[in-house]
Amino acid sequence: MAETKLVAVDVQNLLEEATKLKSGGYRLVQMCSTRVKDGNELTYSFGKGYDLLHLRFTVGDSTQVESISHIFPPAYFYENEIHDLFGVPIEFMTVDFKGNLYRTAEKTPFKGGDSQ
Amino acid sequence: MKMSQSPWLLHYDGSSCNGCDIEVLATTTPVYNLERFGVINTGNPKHADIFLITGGINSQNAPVVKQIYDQIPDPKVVVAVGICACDGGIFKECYNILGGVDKVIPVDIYVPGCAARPEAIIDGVQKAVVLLDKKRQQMDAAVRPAAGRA
Amino acid sequence: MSLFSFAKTEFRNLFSKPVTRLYPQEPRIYPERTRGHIENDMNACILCGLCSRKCPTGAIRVDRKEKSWAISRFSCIQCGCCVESCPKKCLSMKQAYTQPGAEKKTDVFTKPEAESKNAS
Amino acid sequence: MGVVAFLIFFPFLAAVILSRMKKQSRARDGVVAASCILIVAAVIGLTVKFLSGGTSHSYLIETPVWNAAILFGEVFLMGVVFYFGIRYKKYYVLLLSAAGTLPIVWLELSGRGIEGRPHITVDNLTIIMCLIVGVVGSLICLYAIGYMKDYHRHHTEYRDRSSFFLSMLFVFLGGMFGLVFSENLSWMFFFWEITTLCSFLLIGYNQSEISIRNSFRALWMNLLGGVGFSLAIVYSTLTLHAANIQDLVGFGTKGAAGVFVLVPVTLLAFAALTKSAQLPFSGWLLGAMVAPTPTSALLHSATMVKAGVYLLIRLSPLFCGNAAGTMVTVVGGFTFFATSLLAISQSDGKKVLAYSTISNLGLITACAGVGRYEAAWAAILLMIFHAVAKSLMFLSVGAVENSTGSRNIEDMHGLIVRLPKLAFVMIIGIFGMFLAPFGMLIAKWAALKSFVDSNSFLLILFLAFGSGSTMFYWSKWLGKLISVSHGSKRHPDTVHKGEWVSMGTLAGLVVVLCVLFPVISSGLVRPILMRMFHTAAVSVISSGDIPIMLLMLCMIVVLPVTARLLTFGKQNKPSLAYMAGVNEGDDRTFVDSFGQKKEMYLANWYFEDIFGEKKLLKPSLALASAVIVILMTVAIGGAF
Amino acid sequence: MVWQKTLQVILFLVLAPFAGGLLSGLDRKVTARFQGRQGPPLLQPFYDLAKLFRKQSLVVNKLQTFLVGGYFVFSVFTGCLFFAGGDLLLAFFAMTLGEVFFIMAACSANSPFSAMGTQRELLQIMCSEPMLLLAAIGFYKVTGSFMVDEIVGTRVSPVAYLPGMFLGFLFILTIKLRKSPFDLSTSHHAHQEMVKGTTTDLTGNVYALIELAEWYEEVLLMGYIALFVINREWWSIPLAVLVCLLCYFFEILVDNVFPRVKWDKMFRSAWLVTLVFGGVNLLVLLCVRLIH
Amino acid sequence: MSTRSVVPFGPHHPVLPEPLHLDLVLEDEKVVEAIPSIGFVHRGLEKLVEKKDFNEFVYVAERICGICSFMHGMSYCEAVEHIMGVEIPPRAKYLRTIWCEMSRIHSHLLWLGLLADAFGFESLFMQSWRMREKILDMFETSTGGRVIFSVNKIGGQRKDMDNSMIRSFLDIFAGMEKDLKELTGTFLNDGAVRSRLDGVGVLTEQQARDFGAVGPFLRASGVQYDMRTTGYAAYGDIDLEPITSNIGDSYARTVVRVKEIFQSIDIIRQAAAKIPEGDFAVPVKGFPKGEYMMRVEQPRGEACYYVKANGTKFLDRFRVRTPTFANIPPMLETLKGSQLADVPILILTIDPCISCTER
Ligand code: SF4
Ligand code: SF4
Ligand code: SF4
Ligand code: SF4
Ligand code: SF4
Ligand code: SF4
Ligand code: SF4
Ligand code: SF4
Repeated sequence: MAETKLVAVDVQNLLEEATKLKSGGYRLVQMCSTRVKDGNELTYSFGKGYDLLHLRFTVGDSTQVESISHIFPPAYFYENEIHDLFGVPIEFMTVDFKGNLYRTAEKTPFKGGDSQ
Repeated sequence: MKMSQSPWLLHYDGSSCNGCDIEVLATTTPVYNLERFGVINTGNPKHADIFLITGGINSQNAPVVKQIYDQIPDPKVVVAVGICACDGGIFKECYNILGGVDKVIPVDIYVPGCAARPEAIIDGVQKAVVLLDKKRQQMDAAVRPAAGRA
Repeated sequence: MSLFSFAKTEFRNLFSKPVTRLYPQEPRIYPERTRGHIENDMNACILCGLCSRKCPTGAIRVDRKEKSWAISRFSCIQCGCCVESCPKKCLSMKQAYTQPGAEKKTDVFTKPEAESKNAS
Repeated sequence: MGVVAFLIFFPFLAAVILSRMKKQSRARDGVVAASCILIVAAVIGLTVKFLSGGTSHSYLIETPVWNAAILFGEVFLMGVVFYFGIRYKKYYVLLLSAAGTLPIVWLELSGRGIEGRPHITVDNLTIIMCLIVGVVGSLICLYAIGYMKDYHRHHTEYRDRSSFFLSMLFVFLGGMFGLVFSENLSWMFFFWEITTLCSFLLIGYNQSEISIRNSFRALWMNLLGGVGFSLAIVYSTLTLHAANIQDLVGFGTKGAAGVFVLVPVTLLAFAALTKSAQLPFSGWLLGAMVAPTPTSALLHSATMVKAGVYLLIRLSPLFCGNAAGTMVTVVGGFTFFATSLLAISQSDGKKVLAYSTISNLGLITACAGVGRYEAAWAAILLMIFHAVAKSLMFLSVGAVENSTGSRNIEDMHGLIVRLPKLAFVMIIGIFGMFLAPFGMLIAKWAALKSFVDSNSFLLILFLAFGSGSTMFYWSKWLGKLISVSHGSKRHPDTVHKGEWVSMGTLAGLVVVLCVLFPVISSGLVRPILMRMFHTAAVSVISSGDIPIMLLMLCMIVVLPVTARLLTFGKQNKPSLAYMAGVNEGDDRTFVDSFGQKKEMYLANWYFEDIFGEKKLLKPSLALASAVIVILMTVAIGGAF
Repeated sequence: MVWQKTLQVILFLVLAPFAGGLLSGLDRKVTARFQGRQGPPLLQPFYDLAKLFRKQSLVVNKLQTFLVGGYFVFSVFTGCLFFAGGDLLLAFFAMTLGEVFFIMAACSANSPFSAMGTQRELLQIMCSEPMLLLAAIGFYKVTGSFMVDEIVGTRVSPVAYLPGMFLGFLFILTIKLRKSPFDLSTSHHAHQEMVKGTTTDLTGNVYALIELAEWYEEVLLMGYIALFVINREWWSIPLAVLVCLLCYFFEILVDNVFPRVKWDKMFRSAWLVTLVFGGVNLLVLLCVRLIH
Repeated sequence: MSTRSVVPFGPHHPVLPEPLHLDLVLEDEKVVEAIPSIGFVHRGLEKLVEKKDFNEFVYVAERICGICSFMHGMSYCEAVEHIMGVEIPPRAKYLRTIWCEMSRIHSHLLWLGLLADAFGFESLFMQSWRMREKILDMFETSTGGRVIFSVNKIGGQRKDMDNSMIRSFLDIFAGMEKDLKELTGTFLNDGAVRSRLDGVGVLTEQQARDFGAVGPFLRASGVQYDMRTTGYAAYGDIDLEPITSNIGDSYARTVVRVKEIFQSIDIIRQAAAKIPEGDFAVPVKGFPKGEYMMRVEQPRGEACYYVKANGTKFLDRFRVRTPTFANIPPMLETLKGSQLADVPILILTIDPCISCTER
């Protein structure tokens, strides 16, 4: 059976942790954001075999998050999504759609919904 | 020979869940075989008579739907297939759903069902086809008096 | 590797009857579980409104004052949720689907006065 | 005779006057225009006189003075080559030039030259050539007036030597007139070398590094041909005692002399192949593109390359069924096929034209090499039509380049909207190049028939496959021109009046020739061929087909209009092109993946991987060289 | 003589659309049955055409309509030339002219799919042209004439001497009829990467002209096939019709058992087939010189 | 001057079953660059958890996509069941397994058809979908729907299949197998079909891992990875060996999916043999609290369902990472340098499902 681990990290250490995982043979499984008060809780999930490892960190609304797309190439897709839907400012993505991956009627709907 | 004997179809997937989408495709396959009624799935708006659209409308696909609609020559009919296309369906409360197809273009026939059954799609197409003849007559009627005056 | 490998299937198709169901010339007979549309036995309905609250698309409207139960046919997704939640089991899923049309119609059922008295 | 002398001398005179004039003056324009008009008038006068007179004439039987002058001229030309060779440190050209000139000088000085035969001839073929050189050539010169003004406005990096340029154009014309009138091989050789040198100077006009490199390539290849030419003269003078084309042809290929005739014929054919830029000598013509457009137009249509095929047509009767003929047909046919493939991979308008010229000349060469009446007929007609249509194409490409700054076919996208008049002219030119019922196609048709009748298997294949590719590269060019992209801006039309006169006349000629071709055929082409091949006239295109073709010509214009009326719908409505649902309001832009407005761009296909120069050129050159070496050895070896 | 030819032309003009439409109808019906489905009525193509003529035309530009007119006129003209017993080569050139008009029409739309379609269309023409030419030459070598009315007067059916040419012709027939595996530039369904390729931006009656022209062309191609079979005996005519139908059926079968191959495959295979079947056949003819 | 074309491909394009847009840069027919754009189907259904109670949300979840509708509904239920600690009856687990595998067969047949359509083999498309109709008939008989089934609920299934029904299905599968062999034989062995698949869009094992491919797309590049082996539903009791190929091209992807069709039939047989009698649902009380990420193997590969619940009837967060979302970046890798004619095939070899990708 697959095992799941949840590791809390700091935004500053994110790249470092990601690099470690990469060299440890992990692949990117998913990245997601959950709206919390005045910020977002980000969960980046990595897999090795059938095992899962989540990196979890919480950022304030204006905290810049650095992209891990240079380490895990497909990450830019998730990051653009998190940027577009949750308004998390993510920097240095390999491909930056500049808020146009999802051209929604309401900008950053998840964030907007929460603050109203 | 009536327009209704040769309705060519264009299918576009708005924001459907694919359920209706694949049912539309299924109606063209051997078991339902829409081609019995002369229907060809053209894939090119400029050759289409029936605009068959599944799924609701969101802000990103609204201009696309409108543009494709404009590129279909008259007379044309629009068939909204599935509850999503009718009124937004189960997604109508989603932040990015503007509603059914009638939010951006006029809809002639609504086909209910989630997903719409192939039989229902066939019924819908057959009802739409009758409208084609009617619209053609209206067009002729609109031209004739104008020509008479000139 | 071969060419024309599909010809066998094709010739068999050519010389056998097409599988096409000749709907609508020949009506389709549906399996028993087919989810087509919702019917309400108004004699049994107590207009409690539970179905309306459970319906994921808000297709049902219950009006106690008018004694009416209305379903917007073009909003119903045939999920059967209402059928399961009705305390009186007066709702049922029928196999026939709602006919396509130019208008999004709503069917209104009103509680027959006389019968309801009889029933109670 | 007076007119002939005028045609040969006057251009040189004009050249001298022009070279003395200051650049870009009204007076200079006037001199050019007047000279052009005079030349055209003279040519037409000659034609009328000749046609009313009927038969051919030979002149200048005893000409010691002229011979001496020509000898002096040849040495002078050698001197000029030496000057440039030393100045640019390209010593190999000295060698080639000396190898070509010195044997002739020796022949004359040692008194071995043959006298008593005519030196100048006027017959139908000369008349045809005169018309081509005179009319098309003059139109090009006329065009050059306006063109060179714009050219130097765009290319300030080059020194304006346009007076020199214009005078060289006239020298070229004079050289060509001399060449076609010459009956004597030595005389012809002199004019032959003039064209070589002239093309060298014109190609090097810009004096940039690349133009100098290319001009020297043209020089050595043509000098190499010249060596062949002069060897042929020496051999035929010494062995056959003939210094005259007519006499050479008179020997025929049968009988005792036949074997020996093949030697000079093969050598002359070799010279002609270099001059006509056949593979493997195609390089110089491609390199000639660096020069201002009138040069290319002149080299490709009215002069230079036509000199080569002219010689081959003259020799045509000698090619029937021998190794020399095989060499010419195989090289020509192969050139036609290979370069039509190569043309597919090119996007530079002038380069496509260059490949197309080489390709068409290949066809003419092949026809001449067949050595039969029908084939020669096709060759002559091809030559006429090609000259007109190709010069039109060059001039219009040049005009487009001056207006838009690019001669790339890709940049001609939607020219029909941006520069409608030029685009229209260009479309006529392209139609003239490969479509029925225009001339080129009629001639190709005749060529095909003659190949079939002579059972030339290889040629049939080359033609069948080559015409498919020809269709490809022309049509995709047409497609570019005709794209109607809404909302693109109209370009200011900077074409000068003189340029319009040239292009308008040429465009008119393309269409008119299509109607006139039966007249040309029966009036000019057939009589000479009957004499050359000693056969009765047969009509190559059956007479029933001609009205049908004229019908097609009318239909091209008239019937689509009627068809248009037929389909005149009641509710035609303008709409945008289909762009997968994301046009951005017009049919040139779309919404891209980043949600931004993006310019759509439609490029033609070039198949670099299949037809690219990188892929095809080397093997083609190798193959053609091998064919030439082997068959020349066989042909010449047969005599020993 | 002139009257007879005029009659032939008129007959062609009137009957060809019916024959062409019926053939397409047959095609669709047989295709459907191959796929185990009911299929449209036999007359469906006529319904389609009538419908198209009654549709509104959305024109991308006026020039395009003119060019389509050119295509139509020259396609029909080619057929007229052929069925009036005219010169095969001239007919071939007229066809090319029509095709160029078609290509210009598609290009004039300035639309991505039309434009890409034309490049492939050109490639297709480049693939089929050599074989068409060789076939014409084959007829000439066998019967001594390029004229259709003289070719049909031959003693022995040309196919006896031109088996390779016939096979090669069948091969390019697939290209000419725009059938799978070679329906690269535009197919009868839009379900390809090119949408409808060359015909993407044509609508209504303008598009109808294209369809009609294709019917004429279909009949012309069948005429070519018949030419391989017909000789001076009367029975060769029903035989030719039978051969045409068989060939057409074969094309439908091929259409249904092949995927769409890529352009480079088409190019290579078409030229190879032309070279091998057409070339070798021609070489044998030239060497043996049976006739003449 | 440029000989490169820049053209839009989609969102409306006949070879695309669903809207997806690519900016294509082409050189002749060669794709130099392809930049994707999504969002044409984006609805925002994840946010509906804030408006629909978690029981009702099953109806939304099963409409994430109409092709693996069943698996979406089931996975959502399993995630919530996991948080709530609900153990569903064994019969329900087996029912889920059978329906899952039926979904996989119908999905793979659908894909085979679309693939055939992408390389222009209409008859093969028709034949594939004709076979698929048989599965849909079975679905309609057992669930009342052809594509949206509405048989999952938290705590088990809403409908049962009695044993005679299961047996009749087994008979149908037995009858289909021969036809399936014939059909898939054309995909795998026909020379002309092979010419469209062999060597097209090769994805190496390293690329597949780096770019995060999943499902048959990943397995065709030689990675043994199939979430079913983790034993959700009743898969723990079933024998199955992930099917892989190490060629990594479009042909390999076809082989993997074709084999999986037969594997699925085998799994259904195993499940039918083992299915126990008993209830098919348990009542569920209370509200979920906690978080869980459920991962299942859908026809297109691994899908993740993340549920975060706060103890009320509305969830905090529901998030789906569908296989197509993961497969788009590696798909773009295969597009570079491919031919225009291969673009539809390459898009299809990941078996894209845009609806669930964009939610
Ligand atoms: S329930 Fe309604 S809205 Fe939802 S998918 Fe079905 S039809 Fe569409
Ligand atoms: S109506 Fe239902 S099946 Fe159809 S698209 Fe909408 S959700 Fe899907
Ligand atoms: S039915 Fe249940 S959920 Fe709905 S209002 Fe009543 S108690 Fe609340
Ligand atoms: S079936 Fe579902 S959607 Fe329809 S009324 Fe009942 S609960 Fe509402
Ligand atoms: S739940 Fe049943 S009883 Fe109550 S209103 Fe609805 S139908 Fe009537
Ligand atoms: S090409 Fe189009 S019409 Fe033909 S089978 Fe495919 S989807 Fe159907
Ligand atoms: S990708 Fe999704 S929407 Fe597209 S066909 Fe597959 S399941 Fe349907
Ligand atoms: S996209 Fe994937 S998850 Fe969604 S329905 Fe399709 S197969 Fe299932």
